[in-house]
Amino acid sequence: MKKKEMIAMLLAGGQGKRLKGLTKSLAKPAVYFGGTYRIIDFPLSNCTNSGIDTVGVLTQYEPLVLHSYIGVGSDWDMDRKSGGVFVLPPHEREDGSSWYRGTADAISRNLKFIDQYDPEHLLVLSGDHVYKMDYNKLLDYHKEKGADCTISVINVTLEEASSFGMINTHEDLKIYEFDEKPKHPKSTLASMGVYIFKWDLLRKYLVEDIDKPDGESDHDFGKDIVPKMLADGLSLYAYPFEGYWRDVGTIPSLWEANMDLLKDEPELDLNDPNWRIYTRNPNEPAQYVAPQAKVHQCMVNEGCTVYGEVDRSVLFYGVEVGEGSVISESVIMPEVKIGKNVRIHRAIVDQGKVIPDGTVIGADREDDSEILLINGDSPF
Amino acid sequence: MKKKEMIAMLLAGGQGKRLKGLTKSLAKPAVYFGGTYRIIDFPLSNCTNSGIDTVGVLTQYEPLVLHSYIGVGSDWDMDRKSGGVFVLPPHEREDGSSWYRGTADAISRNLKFIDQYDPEHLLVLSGDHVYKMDYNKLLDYHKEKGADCTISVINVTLEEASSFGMINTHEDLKIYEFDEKPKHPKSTLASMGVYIFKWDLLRKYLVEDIDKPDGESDHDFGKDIVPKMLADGLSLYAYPFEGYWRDVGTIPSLWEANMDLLKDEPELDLNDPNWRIYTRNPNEPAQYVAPQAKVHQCMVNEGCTVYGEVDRSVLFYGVEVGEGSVISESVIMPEVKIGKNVRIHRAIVDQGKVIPDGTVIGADREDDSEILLINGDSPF
Amino acid sequence: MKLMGVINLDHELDQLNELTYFRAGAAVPFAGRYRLIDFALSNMMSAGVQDIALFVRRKYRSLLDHLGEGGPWDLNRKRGGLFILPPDWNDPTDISAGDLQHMHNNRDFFARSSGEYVVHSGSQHLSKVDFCELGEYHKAKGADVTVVYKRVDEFSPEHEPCFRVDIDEEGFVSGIHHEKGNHNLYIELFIMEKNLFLQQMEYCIAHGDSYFFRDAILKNPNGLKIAAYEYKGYHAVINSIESYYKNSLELLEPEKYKQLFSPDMPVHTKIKYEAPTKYLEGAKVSNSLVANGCRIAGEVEGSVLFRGVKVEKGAKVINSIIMQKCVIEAGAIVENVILDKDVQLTENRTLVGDPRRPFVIAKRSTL
Amino acid sequence: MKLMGVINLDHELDQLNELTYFRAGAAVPFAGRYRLIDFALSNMMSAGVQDIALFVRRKYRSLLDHLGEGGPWDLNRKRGGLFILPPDWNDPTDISAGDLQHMHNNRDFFARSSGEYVVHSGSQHLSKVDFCELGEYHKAKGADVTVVYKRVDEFSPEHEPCFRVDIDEEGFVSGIHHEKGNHNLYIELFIMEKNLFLQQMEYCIAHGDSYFFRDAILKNPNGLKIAAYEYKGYHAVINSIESYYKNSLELLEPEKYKQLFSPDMPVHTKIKYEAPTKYLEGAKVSNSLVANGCRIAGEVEGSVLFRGVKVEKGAKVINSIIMQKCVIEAGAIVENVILDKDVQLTENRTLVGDPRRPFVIAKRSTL
Repeated sequence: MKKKEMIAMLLAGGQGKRLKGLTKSLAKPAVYFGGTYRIIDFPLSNCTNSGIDTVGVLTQYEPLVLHSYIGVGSDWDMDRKSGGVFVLPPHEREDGSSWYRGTADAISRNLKFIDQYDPEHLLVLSGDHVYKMDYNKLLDYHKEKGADCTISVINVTLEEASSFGMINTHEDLKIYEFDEKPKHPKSTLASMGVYIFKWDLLRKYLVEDIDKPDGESDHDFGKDIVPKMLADGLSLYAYPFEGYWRDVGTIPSLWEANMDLLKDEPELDLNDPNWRIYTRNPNEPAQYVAPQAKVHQCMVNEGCTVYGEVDRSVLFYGVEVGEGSVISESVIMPEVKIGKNVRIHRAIVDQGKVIPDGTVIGADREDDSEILLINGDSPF
Repeated sequence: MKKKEMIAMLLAGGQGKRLKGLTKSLAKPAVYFGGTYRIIDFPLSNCTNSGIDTVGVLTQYEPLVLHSYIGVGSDWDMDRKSGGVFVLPPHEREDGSSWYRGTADAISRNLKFIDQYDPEHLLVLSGDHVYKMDYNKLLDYHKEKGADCTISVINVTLEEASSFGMINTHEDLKIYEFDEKPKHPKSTLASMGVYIFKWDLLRKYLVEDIDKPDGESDHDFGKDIVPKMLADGLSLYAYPFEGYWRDVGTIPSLWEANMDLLKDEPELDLNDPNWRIYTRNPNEPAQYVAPQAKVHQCMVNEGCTVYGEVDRSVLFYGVEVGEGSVISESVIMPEVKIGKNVRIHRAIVDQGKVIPDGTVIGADREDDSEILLINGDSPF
Repeated sequence: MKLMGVINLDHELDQLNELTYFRAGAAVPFAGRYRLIDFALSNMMSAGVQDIALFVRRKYRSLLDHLGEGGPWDLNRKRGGLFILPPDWNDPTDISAGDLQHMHNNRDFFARSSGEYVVHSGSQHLSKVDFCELGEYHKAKGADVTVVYKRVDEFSPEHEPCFRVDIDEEGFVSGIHHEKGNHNLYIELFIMEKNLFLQQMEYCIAHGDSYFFRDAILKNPNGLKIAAYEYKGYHAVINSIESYYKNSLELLEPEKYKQLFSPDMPVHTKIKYEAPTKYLEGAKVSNSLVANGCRIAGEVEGSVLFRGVKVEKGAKVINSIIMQKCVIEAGAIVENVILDKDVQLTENRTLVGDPRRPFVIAKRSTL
Repeated sequence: MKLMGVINLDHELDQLNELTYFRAGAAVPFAGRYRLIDFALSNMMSAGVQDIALFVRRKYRSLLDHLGEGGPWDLNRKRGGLFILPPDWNDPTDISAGDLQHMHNNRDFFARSSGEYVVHSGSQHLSKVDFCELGEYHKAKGADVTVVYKRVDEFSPEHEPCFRVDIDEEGFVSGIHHEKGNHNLYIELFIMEKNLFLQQMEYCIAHGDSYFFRDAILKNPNGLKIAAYEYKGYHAVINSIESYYKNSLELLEPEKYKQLFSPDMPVHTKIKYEAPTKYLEGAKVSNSLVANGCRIAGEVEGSVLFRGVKVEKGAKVINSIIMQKCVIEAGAIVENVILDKDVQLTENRTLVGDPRRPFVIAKRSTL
């Protein structure tokens, strides 16, 4: 196997409990976004657009959807001769050990996989954020700084800071402290969950960490590995990322990130020919908009047929909107069939739901600040 | 997903302890055979040649090699739009349960996978035999008999019978008993580990079996599911297979099956254009046979360079045989480099070994009945 | 019943004016995201046909690019699959001509295929014929050849060049001709046993013939038993700009759209990765088919927009067909127009064609 | 440094007699399992070239079949990859000629590629030039164009038609010509910046030229700074049956074989699924290259056997090149012979050519 400068490991294990019903039988990275994508399309497309052709996808919980979704990676152009994309669930080892215990453990348990490629640097990604990023620029920065580890960071407000892993740095962006969800944040630089490590160095820390009993280590990058590196005086740098980046791990944030796309010039441009977001194509015919239909400020995918009115909403493929129905500020997932004279306002309707004629969802509320989730548990 | 008449589940979990050193870090189905193949190439090629385009490969132990070997299945022409080949290691479920406990458990734990295709029949295969078989003929027989389950059987001698699962049938081949490794065999029909079940029926038995505590069931087809079906009076038939079939689960049997290929007209024809055995191509240049070399009754793969003498042996790709060396009745795995004036007789040399000049392996023995295994643990 | 397929473009004329200057008719974009050939290929895919020969002669470069190894139709196979077959030049021993030349040059293809029956199709007749059903009918009839026809109640101009079929009481063909009054249109689709096909092919070549359908089936020198299979589903003939325009816009009738795109026989095409279409503030779209990647801020009515079309603020697109990546700039108006790929209509320009003779603008023009 | 590639077969003559009756020279089988084009493609693959245009004009059907979408060379990509480009017929606005026509018709290809430098190659010169190193050299020299040459000590007849390069003290080219005494052979490989390439192309077209290399580089009307890069590795020119035969058999020298198949620059080709070769009782093989799928019961000496060749008992193959699926029946003898694919030599036949004028048998013959 040829030596690679950098390969990526994508942490796609999370069940995303905060996304409630949407992740019942989906890993969080398989959740839909933006009319046609799944969240994991973003880091995968970023990899392929950055020229990274080897990605290990670490998955744990119900990997079937993710596994058959990614397949051999041909949609992301990763069905390469050397390299490719590999779904790596935990597997039985001679010592009989079991599940991934934490983010770092997931990597440690796949040392053999990584060693095959003998990379100089390891890119660690999390599979649950929506953003476009050139990881090559991050690598250039990492090499320029001569860093042992570089963490990509984004500016957040002080209020938001307490829900992120915060990075405290000197003026030259050298990191002196990693502050997990601080009550009193000292900076506004939040970790994006995107790391580059010198692989030989990280390898040593992982091997050391893996044997620690669970009480002593959470086997986690943010809680264990990075703090230990800082304590040992290694050279860690923050890389300030500019651009759109969202954690879409809750229903409101998922909704909001979808709404962001409806602006005339959204921050996240999904149609840049130089930075395509690849996804599995549902192969639906062109969308049909009927004579009496009205569609404003929407994103509508192929395979939709619209007879009613749709306003400030995102329709995934195969959605039907019947005559007289009015959909507003909503996200309608794939293959949802909406009958006639339905009214839906500020809701996310999960894949495949059938909404009977005349149903009213969230449209007559006085306070419409809550985003409703309509899924298999909903009473129709 | 379109309904399929039949899909296959391939049990590729075994560590193959009887193959000693060859399976140190390989699942048994990944063991090499026949100069270029791995054992799993046979059931996979049988599937593709029988028009079965959906195969789940159930793997447990060190799946990495198998996983990256199979990839998306394009070498077996299984990178299809609907269907394909899927490596299915055990994964975490909401109830936190862990490894596959037996052959039946491995299937039970992938009900969702199978249900996606809603098959009428399920073909269950084991990944450790070498044979060419048209599973369609088996299916035709199964349907003709109106069987609930059909088990493919092969005639063995009475002496061999005690090491197989033996099938006792009435004259019309209806099975009345499954006899696991009997001391006093009543028939000579051995199960080949190839089953077709009516899926809706098998599904019920699996669901019932999965909840039994481990003391009550081994969650195994031969020990639990099939006997229970027989006890319930279901209609099970034996399908008599004619042709070459070998369990290559021990060093002597692996060696012998390789030697079988060296006959002028071997029972197992690997060059039938209507029944290709597909495998991953190592992409080596044509083999080079030097002026002073001698090659008799051998199978030699591309990428080999032969300066010495090779007799009744199988050389995998990339093997070098130095000047003055004599190899006889041996199996030389990929990329083995044999120096000058080496003598090897009746041995299997594992992948990548380097044999120094002048080494003598098994050539001066008085009793050469034992097949030697030369692997990483060997003293050179 | 194992089928193999032939899609024969050899004799198809490039009659779509500007749209076929640079490409074969089979490569003309249709219905927002397809090319005409996708329909014949997808029908074959639905019937499980695994070996398909595509006979091409001229202007097939865009077909090569579109089809590749046939992955989108699941035809990129180790054995068999899609074979794009231009003529095999320079064979001094070849005395065949016309489409028989293709057949002759590719006897190997027929011999190697495990298909027992040959389904032979063109690309100009769009249909959703179920080839498995057709094969069963052919077998049940005990016919040598079965040709497929569509009974049309009302004639359109594009039906004129079509062959008509006379059918006897037992459902066999008693004549094939161009008599205009006959309502049974031959839709350029037949099936026959492979061995008989090869035998007839050799016969035709030996007799100096050049077109298989005309010389072996229509003239029927060997007295073949020809059955007629009536097809009742979606049908369109695309053999002129007018028929292209008309049939494109007829897809705006939900009935026709559903017939052509019934989910049990999906139509596959080359995959692109466009984002869903954006409807901006001010967009007014009605009675239209829209592919992905468009950005609409103006008005669109009674039209078909292909991938990546931009309709800027105040622009109007009426009863028009706008192909990939066209830009209709602010204030521009098009009506009864077909714009080929990459056409840019600059600000405030107006283009109005006649609904019966739509205006066609060649690709990559800026107006 | 991002490279894009052009493999230009436009001006390559089909000089291999029977071997090129039906195929372009680039599609001729070589070294037991490859075709000549594999070497140029694999070199590009080793250098990470992701966009490659293949300009073809005649007899490219077997190339289409062999190359497909370029999977074996990892060129079946979503963006870029391998483009097989026959001339774009019927463009009325096209005034270009010769290979400039290809370049002109495919300006889009050049524009879209993210490559900054163009590596331009043919298929007749086999080499293992490291294009990354070549690119670095080109940059370091500050040249407009860098041409690659091989210094040959001893001339062979196949060197005669090659261009020669005069080089000044600083390593720049002072002349390109056909003077026979010059030992610096131009191996039909050059590199230049994409933008300069396009600019020179436009210049040539505007001046009515037809061959880029001749008109832009050899004649050098614009005074380009042309550097010369000396290549020292494996080199062969295949431009005649004699050179094909000679260079094939020279691969039996282990030194040459190792040079051509060095593992750090592997040669890729279309994958077949043949079993390993069987040596039966009585087989006597020496000093030969043998591909997979063969079955040898007779004698083979100083020869190259392609895939699936059968040499029956008592048959002898001496100093010959036997292509795919040939059968040498019992007792037959061939010496100094090239058999194209699928030739069957019946029992006890003898064919002996002259080592300097080997006998060539066209494919699918039975003798």
